[in-house]
Amino acid sequence: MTNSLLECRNVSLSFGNVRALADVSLSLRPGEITALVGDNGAGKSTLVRCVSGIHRPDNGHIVFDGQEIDFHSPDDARKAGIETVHQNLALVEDLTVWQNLFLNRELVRGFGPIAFLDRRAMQARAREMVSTLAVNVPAVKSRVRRLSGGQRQAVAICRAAGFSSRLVIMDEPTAALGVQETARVEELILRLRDEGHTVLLISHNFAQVMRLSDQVWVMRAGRCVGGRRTSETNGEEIVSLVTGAAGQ
Amino acid sequence: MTNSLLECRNVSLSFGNVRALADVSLSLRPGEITALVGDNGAGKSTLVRCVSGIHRPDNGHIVFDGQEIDFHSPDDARKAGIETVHQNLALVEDLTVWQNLFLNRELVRGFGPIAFLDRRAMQARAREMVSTLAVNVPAVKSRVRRLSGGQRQAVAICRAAGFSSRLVIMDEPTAALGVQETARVEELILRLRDEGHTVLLISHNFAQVMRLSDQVWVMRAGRCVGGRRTSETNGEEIVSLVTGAAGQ
Amino acid sequence: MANTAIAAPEREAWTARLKDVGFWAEWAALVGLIVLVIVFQALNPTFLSAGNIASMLVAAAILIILSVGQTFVIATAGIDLSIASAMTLGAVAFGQAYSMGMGLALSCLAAIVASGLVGVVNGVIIARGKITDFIVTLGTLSAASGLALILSDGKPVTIIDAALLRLSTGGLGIFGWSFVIAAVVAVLGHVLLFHTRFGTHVLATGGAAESATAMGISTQRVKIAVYTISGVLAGLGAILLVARIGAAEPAANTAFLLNSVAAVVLGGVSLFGGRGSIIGPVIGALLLIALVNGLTLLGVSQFYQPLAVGIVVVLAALLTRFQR
Amino acid sequence: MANTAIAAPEREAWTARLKDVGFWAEWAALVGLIVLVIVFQALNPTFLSAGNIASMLVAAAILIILSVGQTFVIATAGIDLSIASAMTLGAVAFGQAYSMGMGLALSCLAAIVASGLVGVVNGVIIARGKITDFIVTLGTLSAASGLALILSDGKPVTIIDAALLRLSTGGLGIFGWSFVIAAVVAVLGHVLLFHTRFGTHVLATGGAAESATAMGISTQRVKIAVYTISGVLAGLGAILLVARIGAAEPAANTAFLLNSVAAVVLGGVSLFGGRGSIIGPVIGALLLIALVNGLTLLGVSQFYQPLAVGIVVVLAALLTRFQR
Amino acid sequence: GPTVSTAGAATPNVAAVIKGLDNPFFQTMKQGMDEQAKAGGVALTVQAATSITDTTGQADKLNGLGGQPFTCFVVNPITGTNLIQGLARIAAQNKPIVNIDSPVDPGAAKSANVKLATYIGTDNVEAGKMAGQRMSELVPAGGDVAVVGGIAGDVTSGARVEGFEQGVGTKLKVVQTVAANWDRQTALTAATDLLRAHPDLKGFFVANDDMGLGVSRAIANAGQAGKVKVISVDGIKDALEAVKAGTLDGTVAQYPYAMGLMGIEACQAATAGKPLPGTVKSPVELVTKDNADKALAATPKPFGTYADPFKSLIQ
Ligand SMILES: Nc1ncnc2c1ncn2[C@@H]1O[C@H](COP(=O)(O)OP(=O)(O)OP(=O)(O)O)[C@@H](O)[C@H]1O
Ligand SMILES: Nc1ncnc2c1ncn2[C@@H]1O[C@H](COP(=O)(O)OP(=O)(O)OP(=O)(O)O)[C@@H](O)[C@H]1O
Ligand SMILES: [Mg+2]
Ligand SMILES: [Mg+2]
Repeated sequence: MTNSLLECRNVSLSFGNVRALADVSLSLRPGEITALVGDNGAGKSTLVRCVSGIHRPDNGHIVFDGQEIDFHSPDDARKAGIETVHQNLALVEDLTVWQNLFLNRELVRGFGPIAFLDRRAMQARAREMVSTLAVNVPAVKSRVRRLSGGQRQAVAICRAAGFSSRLVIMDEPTAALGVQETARVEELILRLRDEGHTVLLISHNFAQVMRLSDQVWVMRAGRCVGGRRTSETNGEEIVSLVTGAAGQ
Repeated sequence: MTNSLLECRNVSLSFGNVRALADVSLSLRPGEITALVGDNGAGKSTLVRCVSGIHRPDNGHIVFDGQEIDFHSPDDARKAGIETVHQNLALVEDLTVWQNLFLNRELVRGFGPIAFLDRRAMQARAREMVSTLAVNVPAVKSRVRRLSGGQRQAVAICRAAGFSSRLVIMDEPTAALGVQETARVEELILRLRDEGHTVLLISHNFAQVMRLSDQVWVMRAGRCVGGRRTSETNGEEIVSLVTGAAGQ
Repeated sequence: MANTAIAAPEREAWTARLKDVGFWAEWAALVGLIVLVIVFQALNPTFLSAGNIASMLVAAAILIILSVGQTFVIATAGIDLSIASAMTLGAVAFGQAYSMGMGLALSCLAAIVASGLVGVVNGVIIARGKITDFIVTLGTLSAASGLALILSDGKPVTIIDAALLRLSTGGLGIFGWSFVIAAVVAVLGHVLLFHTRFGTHVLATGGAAESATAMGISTQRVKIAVYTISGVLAGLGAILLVARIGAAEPAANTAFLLNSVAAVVLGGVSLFGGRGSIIGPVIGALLLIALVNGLTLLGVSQFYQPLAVGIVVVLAALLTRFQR
Repeated sequence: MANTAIAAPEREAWTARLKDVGFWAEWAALVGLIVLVIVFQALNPTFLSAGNIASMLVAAAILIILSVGQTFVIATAGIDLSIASAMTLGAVAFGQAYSMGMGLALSCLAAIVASGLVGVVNGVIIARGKITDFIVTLGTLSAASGLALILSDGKPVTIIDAALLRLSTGGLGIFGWSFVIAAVVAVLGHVLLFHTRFGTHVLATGGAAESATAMGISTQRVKIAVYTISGVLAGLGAILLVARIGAAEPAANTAFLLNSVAAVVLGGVSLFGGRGSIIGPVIGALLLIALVNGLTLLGVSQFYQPLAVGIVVVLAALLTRFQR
Repeated sequence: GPTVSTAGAATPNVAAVIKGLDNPFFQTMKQGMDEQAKAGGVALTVQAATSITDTTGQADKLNGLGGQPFTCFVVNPITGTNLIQGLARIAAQNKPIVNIDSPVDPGAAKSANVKLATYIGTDNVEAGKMAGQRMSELVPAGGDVAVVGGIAGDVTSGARVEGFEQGVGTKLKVVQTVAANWDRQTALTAATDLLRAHPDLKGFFVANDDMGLGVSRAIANAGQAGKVKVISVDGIKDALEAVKAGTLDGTVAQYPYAMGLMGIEACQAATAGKPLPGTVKSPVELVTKDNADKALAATPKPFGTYADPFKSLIQ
C-alpha cells in the first residue's frame, strides 16, 4: 500500500462500552472509487466521521496524502481537502440552498477588517454548481425545508462535489433516491473520478458497488474484515464477507 | 376490479399549490403483496398517508373491504385494520421498545372506571412479538433512542405486523437496511402474506419489487400511470413507466 | 453480530448502576439536596430539628403542587408561564366567593374552577391555534393577573376560617396537612404519568408529536389535558396559599413561576419534552426550599442569598449534564 | 417531472405575496402595530402627536436594544433569562464607578464590562458545560441580581450628569438620542445577522447544530458569542436606563425580561431557533410600548391594562400562526 | 413657594401618576384623590406603575400623560429620579407639579430645571423611627429583633428600615434583616425561618402591613403569639383590625388618603393662582391597641387632627 491517498492504520473508537471501531486498517488509492460495505451498525459511518474530523479515534493513525492527520474539527478536514456527504446529509433546513452550499465557506467582500457576505456571487456560483451537476434541484433561494428527500440528497452531494476537494466521501448517497435520481448520482460519482477526485462510497446496494467501485472494503462489527479489487471479486464473495460466512 | 380489499378511486390532494395526488385510482387484492413504485416526490407517501388517516383527500373515494371510508384520524384507520410502517418510522425515541410497540394500543387492567397500564403483559407480549418475527432487536425495555437505524426499522415493522390487521402498508421498509436485515424483512413480508394479510409495499428497489410482489402500480408526478401483474411484466417495463419513457 | 453490543441485559446490576455517571446525573436533585442537608446540618444543628423539617415541608407544599402541574406541561415539550398567575386568580376567586358568604367548599370550588379555566384557555389556544406555548402562556400570565386585579379591585380579602387554619397548621406528626396534600398530588401525578394510557400519550406527544399523531393519538387533546391539569393544580395551590397566609390577595407570585420551572429542570426533566419524572421535580422543589431555609438559618445576608441560589442552580444543572 | 411543482419562480410577484396569508403572518407584529395605531388614534388624537411619538420612541429604546440581543440568542435556539439582571448589574456597576469619581466614559465601560461578563459566563457554561440555556440563564438571573445587590449594598446611587441628561432628553427632532442609539444597534444587528459569515453561522447553529458542526462551524464559539452580544447590549441598555431614571438601582427589572422575549416572538422569530429577523423584534417592541402608552392615554384603568396586554399578545401570536 | 399661573383655567384638569395599584396603600391614595376631585369638581386621571418596582414603566406613563392638555400634575415617583425626564417636559410647559409621598431628588430636579409647586408627604425614615421607638418600649432592653424588608434594594423599604434602626438605637439588637419581596407568603416563610434561627427573638419590624400580617401569622403558627412583637408600617384597614385584635402590636399609619386628598387640593389652589407652601407634612400616627378603635372608625382618614394649609387657599 505505497501509493495511497488515505490510509487508516489500526483505528479504534469506543462510545462508552460500545466498541464502534476495532483496529480498522484500510487504504484508498488516489483517483479511484473505493467502496465500503457492511451490515447496519458495522461502524462505517463512524469511520467516516473519524476521517472527516467529527470524532477523534481513541487509537491508531490516519494518514492523508502522506501526512499523518489529527483533525480537531470538521473544518480542519475540509481545509485539508476532504469533503463528506453525511448519511444524515448535514443540511440546515431553515437556510436556503445557496446558504447550505456555502456553509462555513461563505464568500465575502472585505471593507478593511470587516467582511460582508457576497450574496450575489454565492447565488450565482450556487446556480452554476447546481446546473453543472445537472441534478434537478429547485431555485437556489428556496429554503431546504421545502425540498423533497431526493432533492436534499442532491444538494448535499453538490456541496461536497462543488469544491475542489481531493477526497469526496459519500455515506449512502442514494439510499432515499428513486431510479432516475440514483442514476444521476452514479453518473456524478463517475464524473468526479474522471475529473481526478478520489471517492469513498458507502452503500448497501451491492449491484451499485460492483458497478462503480475499483476497490471494496468490508466491515463487520467494528472490524475491517477484508478488501478486494472489484474486478477480482463478485457479489457473492462480498456478501459472504459481510455476513461472516466466509472464513477470514 | 370486483374482488379488492382496498380501492382508491380518483383520489386527489393538494398542498397549497403543490398537486401531490391527481386522480389516483388503484386497487389491492386481498392476500396479495402489491407494490407501489415511482420517483422521489411522485406522491407515494402522500397516498399512504391518505389511506392511513393522516391526510384526508380533497376529492375521490377510498373503499376498504367493500365500505367507503372517511377516516378522521390515524386511530380510525388502525381500528379498521390498517397498519402502516411510515417512511419516517413514527417511533418515539424517548420511549422504550415495548411502549412504542403498544403506542395507543396499550393493554390495561381496570379497577372500576380507572384503568392502569399492564406493563408486565405488554412487556411479555412485546418480547414474543419481537422473537416471533425473529428480527434481531435488543431488549424490549431499552429506549428506541439507543437503537441503530436498522433496529428501529425492525421495531416499526414489528408494530405494524404484530396486530391482527387486514392490511399492512410499508413505506420503503428496507431503505436503510443492510443485506442481512433486508433479507429478514423480505421473509417477514412473505410470511405476512402467507398468514393471510394483505401487504402494500413501497420500494425504490425494483429487484425487490419483482421478487416479492404480485401486482405493481406505478406513480409519476402525482398520477397513477399504470398497473401490471408482476408475473406479466419485467423490470424494464416498470422503469419505462416510472420515467415516462413508455407511452401511456 | 454488530448489534449485540447494544443488546444489554435487561436489568443492570445495582452495583454497576452506582458506578455509572448517568445514574448520578438522573438523581442530580437528590444528590444536591443531600449535599445541602449535610452542609447546613454541619453548620447549624437546628436545620434537621423536627420543627424545622416540618416548616420546610409545609413551605414546600405549594411549590411541589405547582411543579407537578408544570411537569405534565413540560413533558409535552410545553411550558406554563401562567401557572403562578392562575394561582393568583384562583386565590382571588376564593376570596370573592368566601366574602360573598358562599362557604368553604364552594369557595374552594371557585378557586379550582377559576385557575382551571386559565389552563383550559391555554390548552385550547395552544392546541387549536397551533401557537407556541411560550407566547400563549405569557399572554395568559398577563391576562390572568389583570383579571385577578379586576375581580378583587386590587384589595386583599382577609379570610378567617377555622377549617383553613387547621389545614395550614395541623398535620400528621411532622407532616403538615398541606404537605400531606402535596404528597398525595405527587403520588397521583406519578401514577397518572407512568401507569395510565394518558401518561404514555403525554410522553409520546412531547417526544415526537408527529409520530404520536401517526399512531392515532390526539396530541391536541393531550395538550388541552395537561394545561388543564396544570391549571387545576394551580387552583389547589391557591387554596393552600389562602390557608397559609389567611388572605386572598391579587399579588403577582412571580417567584412561584420561576421556582416551579427550576424545580422541574433540576428534577432532571428535559425542557424538550418526552421525558418525565414526578419524584425528580418534587426533590427539586425541596432543594430550592431547603436552600433558602438554610441560608436564612445561617444568617446569610439577604444580598448574598440570590447569588447563592444562582450558583446552586447552575451546579445542580451541571450534574444533570451527564444524563443519558 | 414530479419535482417541478416545487421549483417556484425565484421572485414571487408582490401582488401575489399580498394575497398570501403567510406573508401577513411574517409581518404579524407590523399588522398588529398598525391596527393599534389606527384604533388609538381614532379614540384619542394626541396619540399620534409629535410629542407622544417622541416619548414612545424613547420609551422603546431600551427594550429594542435588549430585544436585539435576545434575538441573537433565540436564533441559536437558546434563551437569555438573565438579560434584565445583567442590565441591573451593569447599571449598578455604572453607579459604583461613577460615585467613585471615575467619570462618564469609564463608568459606561464598567457597565458594559459587567453586563458583558454575565453574557460570557452564560455562554461559556452553556457551550462548555453543555447544559440547557434555560436553566443556566435562570441561575445567572439570580446570581447577577445578587451581585448587583452586594455591589450596591442594596442602595440606589443618584446620578446627576449633564451629558446623561442630554442623552435622555435631547435628540434629533422627534427621535430622542436613546432611540437613535437603539436604531443604530438594530441596523448593526441586522447587518451582523444577515450580511456576515458570523450571522449565517448563528442561524445554522440554531437550525441544526449537528449539521453546522459537521460543516466545521464551532457551535460552542457561536454560543459564547451570542450570549456575549446579549450581555454587552444589556450593558448598553443599562447606560440608557441610568440616563433615563437618573439613578443606578439594584432593582429587578423583570418586566424587561418578559417583554424582550415577547417582542422577539411577536416579531416572528421562532423559539426553536434557526430563523431570525431584527426588524420583526424591533416592531414587536414598539407594539408593546405603543399598547401601554395608548391604554394610558385612553385612561384605561390600571387593572384592565394587564388583561389588555395579554389579549393583544395572544392575538398577535395568532397571526404568526400562519407563518411558513 | 413658587406661584404658577395658568391662563384662566376655571376647572383644573389633573393628571396623577402614582406607584403600583396592586398595593392597598396606593389604592387608598387614589381614593383620597378621587373623593377630593369629586367634591371640588376637578377632572382627574390617575395612572399607576405596573408594580412598585416598575421605574421605567412609571416614567413611560408620565410621558404619555405629559403631552396632553392637563393643567396640573400630581406625582408620586418610585425613585427620586425616575420621573425627571417627563417632569422636565412638563416644567417647560410651565404647568404646576405637585409631588406627594416619595420626594423628587432636589439635585436632579435642579439640574433638569424642574420646579415643584409643593411637596406633600411623610418621611419614610421618620415612620421607621417611630416604629423603632415603640419597639424599644415593648421589648426589654438588649432584646433581639429581626427586620423583614421589601424587595432587597428597594428604596422605600430601605428608608423605613434605616429609620427603625435609628429608632431602636443601641437599646435593642437587630440580629438579621431579610428581604420578603413585599409578599405576605414570603414574609411568612422567612419569619418562620427566623424564629427557628433565633429562638430568643423578641420582635419583628416589617416594612409594610401586608408582610406584617404574614409575620404575625408565622408567630401564631409557632405558638409565640404575644411573646414576639410585630410592628409594621402603612396603616391599611386589615392591619388596623389586626392591631385591634392584638395579633399586630402596632402600625405606623401614613395616611395615603390625606396625601392624595391634599395633592388634589394643591392642584386646585395652584390652578387658582394661589401661592403654595413649599413643603407640607402629611400626618403620621402610631396606631396601637389603645387607639386602634379610633383609627378604625376614621380610616382611611386620620383619627387625629392635622394641618391642611390648602383648605383655606381653595375656599
Ligand atoms: N454517538 C454515538 N454514541 C454511541 N454509540 C454510537 C454513536 N454512533 C454510533 N454508535 C454505535 O456505533 C456502532 C456503529 O455505528 P455506525 O453508525 O458507524 O454504523 P454504520 O455501519 O454506519 O451502520 P448503518 O449502515 O446502519 O448506517 C453502532 O452500534 C452504533 O449504535
Ligand atoms: N405536508 C406537505 N406539505 C407540502 N408539500 C408536501 C407535503 N407532503 C408532501 N408534499 C409534496 O408532495 C409531493 C409528493 O410527496 P411524497 O412524499 O408523497 O413523495 P414520495 O413519492 O413518497 O417520494 P419519496 O420516494 O421521496 O419518498 C412532493 O412534491 C412533496 O414535496
Ligand atoms: Mg451509517
Ligand atoms: Mg415517500
